[in-house]
Amino acid sequence: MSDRETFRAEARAWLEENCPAEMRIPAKGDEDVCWGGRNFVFQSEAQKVWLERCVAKGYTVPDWPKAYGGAGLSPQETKILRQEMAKLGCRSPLNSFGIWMLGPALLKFGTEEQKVHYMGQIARGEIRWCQGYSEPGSGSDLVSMQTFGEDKGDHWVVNGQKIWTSYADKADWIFCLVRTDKTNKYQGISFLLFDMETAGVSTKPIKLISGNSPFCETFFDNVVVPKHQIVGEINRGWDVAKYLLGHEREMISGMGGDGGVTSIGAAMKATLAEESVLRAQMALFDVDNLTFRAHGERFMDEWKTGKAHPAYSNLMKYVGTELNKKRNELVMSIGGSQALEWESERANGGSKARNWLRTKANSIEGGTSEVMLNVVSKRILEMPGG
Amino acid sequence: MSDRETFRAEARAWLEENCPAEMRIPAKGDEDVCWGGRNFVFQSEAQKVWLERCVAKGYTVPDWPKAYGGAGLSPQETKILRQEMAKLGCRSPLNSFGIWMLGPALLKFGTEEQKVHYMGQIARGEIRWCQGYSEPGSGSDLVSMQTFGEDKGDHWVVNGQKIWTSYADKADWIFCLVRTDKTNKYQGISFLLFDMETAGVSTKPIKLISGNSPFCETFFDNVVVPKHQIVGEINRGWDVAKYLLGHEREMISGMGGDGGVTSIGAAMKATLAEESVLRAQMALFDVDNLTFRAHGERFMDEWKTGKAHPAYSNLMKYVGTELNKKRNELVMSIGGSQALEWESERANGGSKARNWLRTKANSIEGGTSEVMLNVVSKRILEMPGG
Amino acid sequence: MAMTLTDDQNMLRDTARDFMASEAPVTHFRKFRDMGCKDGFSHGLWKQFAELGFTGILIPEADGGMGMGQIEAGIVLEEIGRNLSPSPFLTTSVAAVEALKLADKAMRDRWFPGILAGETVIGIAIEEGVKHRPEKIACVATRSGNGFKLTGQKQFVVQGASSDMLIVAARTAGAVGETAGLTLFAVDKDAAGLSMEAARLVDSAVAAHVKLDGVQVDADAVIGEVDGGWAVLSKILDAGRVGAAAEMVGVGTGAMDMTFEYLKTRKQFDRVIGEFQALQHRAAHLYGEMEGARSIVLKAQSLMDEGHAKAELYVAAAKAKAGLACNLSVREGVQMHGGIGMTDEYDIGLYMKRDRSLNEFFGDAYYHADRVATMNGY
Amino acid sequence: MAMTLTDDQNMLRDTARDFMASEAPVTHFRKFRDMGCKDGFSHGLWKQFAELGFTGILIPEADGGMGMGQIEAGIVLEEIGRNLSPSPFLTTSVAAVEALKLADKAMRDRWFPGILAGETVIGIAIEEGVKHRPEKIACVATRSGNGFKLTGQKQFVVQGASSDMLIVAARTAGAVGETAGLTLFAVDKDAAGLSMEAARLVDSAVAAHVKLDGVQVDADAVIGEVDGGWAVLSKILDAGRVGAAAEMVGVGTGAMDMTFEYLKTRKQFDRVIGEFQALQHRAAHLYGEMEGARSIVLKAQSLMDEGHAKAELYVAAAKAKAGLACNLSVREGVQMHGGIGMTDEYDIGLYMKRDRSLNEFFGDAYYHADRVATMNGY
Repeated sequence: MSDRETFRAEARAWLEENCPAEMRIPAKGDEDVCWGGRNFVFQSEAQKVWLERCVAKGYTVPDWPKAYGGAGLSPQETKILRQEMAKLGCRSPLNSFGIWMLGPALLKFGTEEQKVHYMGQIARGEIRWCQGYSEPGSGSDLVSMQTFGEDKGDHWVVNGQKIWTSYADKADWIFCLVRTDKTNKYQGISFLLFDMETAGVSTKPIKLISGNSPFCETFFDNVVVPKHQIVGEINRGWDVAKYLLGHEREMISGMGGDGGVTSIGAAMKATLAEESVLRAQMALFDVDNLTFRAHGERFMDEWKTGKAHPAYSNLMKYVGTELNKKRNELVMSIGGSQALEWESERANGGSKARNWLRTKANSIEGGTSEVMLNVVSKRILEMPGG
Repeated sequence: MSDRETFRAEARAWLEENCPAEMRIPAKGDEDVCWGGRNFVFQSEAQKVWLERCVAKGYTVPDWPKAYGGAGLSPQETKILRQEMAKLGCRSPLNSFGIWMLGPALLKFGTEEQKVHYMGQIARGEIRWCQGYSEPGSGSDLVSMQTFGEDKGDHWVVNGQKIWTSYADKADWIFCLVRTDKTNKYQGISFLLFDMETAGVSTKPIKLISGNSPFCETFFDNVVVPKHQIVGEINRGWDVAKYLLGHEREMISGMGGDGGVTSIGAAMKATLAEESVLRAQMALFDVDNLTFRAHGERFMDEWKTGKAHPAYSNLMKYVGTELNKKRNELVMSIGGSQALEWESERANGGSKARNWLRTKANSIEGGTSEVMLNVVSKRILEMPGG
Repeated sequence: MAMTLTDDQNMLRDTARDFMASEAPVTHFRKFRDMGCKDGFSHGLWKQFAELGFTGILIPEADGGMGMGQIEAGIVLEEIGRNLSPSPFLTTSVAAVEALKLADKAMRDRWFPGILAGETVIGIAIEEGVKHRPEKIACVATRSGNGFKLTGQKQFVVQGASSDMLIVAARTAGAVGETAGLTLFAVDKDAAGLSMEAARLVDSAVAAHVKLDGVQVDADAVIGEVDGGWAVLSKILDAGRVGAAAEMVGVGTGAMDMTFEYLKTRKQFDRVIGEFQALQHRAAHLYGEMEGARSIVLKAQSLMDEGHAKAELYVAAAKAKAGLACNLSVREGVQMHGGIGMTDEYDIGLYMKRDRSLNEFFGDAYYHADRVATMNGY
Repeated sequence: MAMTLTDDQNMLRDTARDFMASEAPVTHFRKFRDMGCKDGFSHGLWKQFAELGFTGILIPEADGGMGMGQIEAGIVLEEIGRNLSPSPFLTTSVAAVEALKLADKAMRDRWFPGILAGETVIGIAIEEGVKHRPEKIACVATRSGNGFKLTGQKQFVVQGASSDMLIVAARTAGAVGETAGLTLFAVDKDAAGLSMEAARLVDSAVAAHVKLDGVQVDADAVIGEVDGGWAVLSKILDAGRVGAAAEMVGVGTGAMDMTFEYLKTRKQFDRVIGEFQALQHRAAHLYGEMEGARSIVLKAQSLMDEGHAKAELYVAAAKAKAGLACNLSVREGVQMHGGIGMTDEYDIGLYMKRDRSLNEFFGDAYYHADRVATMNGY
């Protein structure tokens, strides 16, 4: 047996022994997802056990080094583990902005102490993180941010306001862009970490058109942040942020749909048989959907081997999010009047309509489609001009 | 009987008596069209007779004043005449850039002498005109033109080069934008008229992707143009040109298709019955086509009563030309492999393919779609910025 | 007919525009939405509609109405759309009135006065599946006693649970899929065997699922001819479709104006975002689409008012085009607003929701494009 | 399989790219076009293809070929597309070879050497109408003597009149519209009763209208099984389609590169036009479409080479997507070039013409989108 086959067999055996049966059926909704953190309430004993076992094995973050809470798996082994989890239907033991976003940034820019401390907490699901980037009025123009950290020797005093902080009302800590030099637009921003329970931090959920409130406004009123809670150098937080935005884009570009190539048309066969023009739209969508899957596969293969242009994730983010919006327009069209229902049990509490509305943010958050097109045009196509 | 009914009956009677039978069957192609001019060779006696009778009646330009060769009809009467001509299938007695473009400009900017002289010649089909606007390198940026007329007291000496002069090789005279002041970009251009047989004028046809050569390059080498051959004031030719471009845009926006609402789908019923997705594209096109017809009707009604925004013809030009390109893409798709044939009699000498390629110029000539969108955005929507 | 509004029509538009903007602007909609109003609209506003004569705009003068046409109804609907004003106008004063105009005097006398007074609401019970398929009506009406017994179910009956009467399409002959053999009935809300379940929609309108469990109606409940209901239904459908299209012109224009205003004020990268050429071109394109939609809707209304043979073709094209253009407008609107466009606090998202409902009402753009193709002979 | 090219494939690409750019660039195409060449391609170039091993790229090693797969054939086709190089590669070395791989040894020995030597050209005679409908074959082959007698007509047989042999699909059983009952025949160009009329296409390729007037062929002219021709035909179609898609990736990329270069040099209103944001966004969008097309084509090729069950679905999607993206590329190309893009002197218009032919070849984007829908179960 090759090393890979051995690893696959071991992983499979471990999963079969350790993943509780309840954790092998798909999560029903956001409330079924384990986000961890100080205030997280497990929905079931199985959820808790599954997290604990994965933490012990390093499988919440399998590809992170063992020193920082991971299992130290190679990319190849990580892929095999994911495949085996998918085969058994295992739920993700832990969802976390810490894993997806802060972790990779720490790995690249953090000190050894920070990696051990913060990445360990993330891996163990102890601290739930949120991200403080956007500000009212800054939008796509991130560097125009105003939140200011005044230098007080061994600490900063931060004042200002963030917006679009995902689940800020549920997060324990925030990683946050703060202006620490007003004279330099790009090189005057620092990447700070601080506890959401620090005096002066408050949050206010934003109600969205989908009726949900995954985002908050977050206010800082003389918040004291010790100097050691910075990632990277003072005033060079933009480098960290840019790196991290790339990761976010990869994540969001994966949102082009159901993660697979299953056609939504098949499930709606009876409706489409009578709707010739709508069926044609669905057919053209499926061509684009199959294309995007293949495109994503090619991108990942090129990315891993260092052949992809560094700005290519911007293209994927643009294509994937626009596709997902289109998909949800079609889901609504095919769903007809039932998909319009907002509260009824028949329409699953309006899930189609709410999802449809939620996807409208895909091409705004994490860099708008317009910004993505600017970046592709300037950096990949090397078009002239400012 | 109302005045209108009386006029309709009279027009009908006149047409029935005067329009030869051969002139009541549709023209087969460009060679069947009467363009007039010094060197025009009539294709048939009927064509000649039809022109002469219309000239005598003022019906080549029915809505022009009688003094300038027209019949002095009101807009209402002109419309009725056109309707009756359409009913009988009468061909246009005379096609002419003089009628469509120069005439309206002369009517607004010309002296009385110019109107009588030049409009009369146009109305009688004696002089065929071409238009000298674009220059190599100027493209959409018309005012960057370089052709220069040096002031020699009672005349200019013109040197330079024009491009995209329609049928310049067949035209008798040209109306031409010439820079007469190098220090003022906009107010340094004059609108001159001169004979294409003047010493120093030469033309060279441009072969297009359609295989045809409706356009020429035109060269001016020390061409003498007397001062009285100017329309409008010296250095204010841009006003005339802008006015005329508006007319051109109206004309081109009418090219959104077959001038009517006949669906090309109906003729291709058998093909479309087997091509479900293509049929859907055709259906969506027909929605746009019906829309454009109604839009054009509304625009003309608002234009006539002074309610339309002065820049609205730019919008119509954009919509109409993009629609016509789309139409021809569909014609090619429905026509399949036969439409690809370039020379065969079966494919009518490649007429579908050649028309399709020809329409690609619609959104370039007379102001590109991009320029149209700029104008709509700035002038109608009043978007900010240069 | 000239494709411009007459002086009288312009006056009506000014009246409707001022009225909706002052009495039923988006804040009015929000108020009724946020109180979770079971009707989804204000009965007080409906009375005010009546005072201005709007409720009877299509009712013949002989019956006490204003005797106007689809253009005038559309003028009111456009302002409704622009302000998202919630009301039973489209279903009651447009679709139901067109049906009742074909009813006998007794029935007209029974229902028109209440509509004219802004007291009566009528629901249109046609749909039986999640997509619009009017010829697929399976609800049956069998002869019974002096009249008929209705059995079946209906969906997407907007304001159904708030209605005093439902116009129900049922099959008295023929097979599902045939246009012949349908009959339309006026069914009182209190009829035994009639039950409704209200469902709030994405745009906060309330639609009903209706059950007809052997509902007994008298012979005089028939609107039009027995077995000849398609003629009545066609009137309902054409009026409802062109009306929804007119409302979408209002929704799309409202969203567009709001968005263009935002482009002129919002700053990013030290520039007003309306200066960015990519957005300018999209704005100009959108403007062209909305202007086209406005034109085809006006054309369809004119042809209906003239009783022109091509009216049905143009109505289909108008519903399709208005749907596509309005949908583009709200999508561009949310995207160009960026993050705040996603918040419930801003109005643009409300326009997106309303567009979705109106697009679905009486057949979406794809359905009508298909009909255009069929009517065009392919 | 990783979705990146291997080192060997990259080497092949470099070879093909250098070769086409130096031996068969657009000037080469123009030369043969302008001389009104009756074949529409250069026999000398075809020999050069052979010298590099391209003509036998898909022929098994056992038969003297390179034994490579669709990815490798696609690499050559992309460079053909980028340079508009005229050759019988797609029909002969891709479509015909895939059919002949299923033939018996005698037939392989009869045709492969000529293909390997760059001496033989083979035409694919499938189409009978103006749109691609392979299951609608009406051309009949009736048993006669030792073999069959073929009667019918074929269209759009690219390079048919220059071919040494035609692969003809005919019906030996079943009804028009059925996939069963077809048989494929190798018909010699000199067969009695076979006549051809050549027609030059918009892209200067030459296609034939073929008449089969009782053409007698021996039993050993059958490729594959009698009545089981669909299996052979499917190979031809899949290879031809994915091949045309690969060529369109080349055409679209060539047009795109040319256009982007133009955007970076052409000045209007005192600015390089590539500075205009509206054009930048369209350029970036186009780039995304072409990159997507490149990806789905590679995916389809991989699946075919693996013999994967989903290959047919991906081939359909690839032909559709490559067609849509390449069409966008040439349309944007001509528009962004402005007036000069309309002239015969500039190359961009030639790309537009080639795109049109390739889009139509073996089914257009709409046809294949329809197949994707059907294969996806709706």
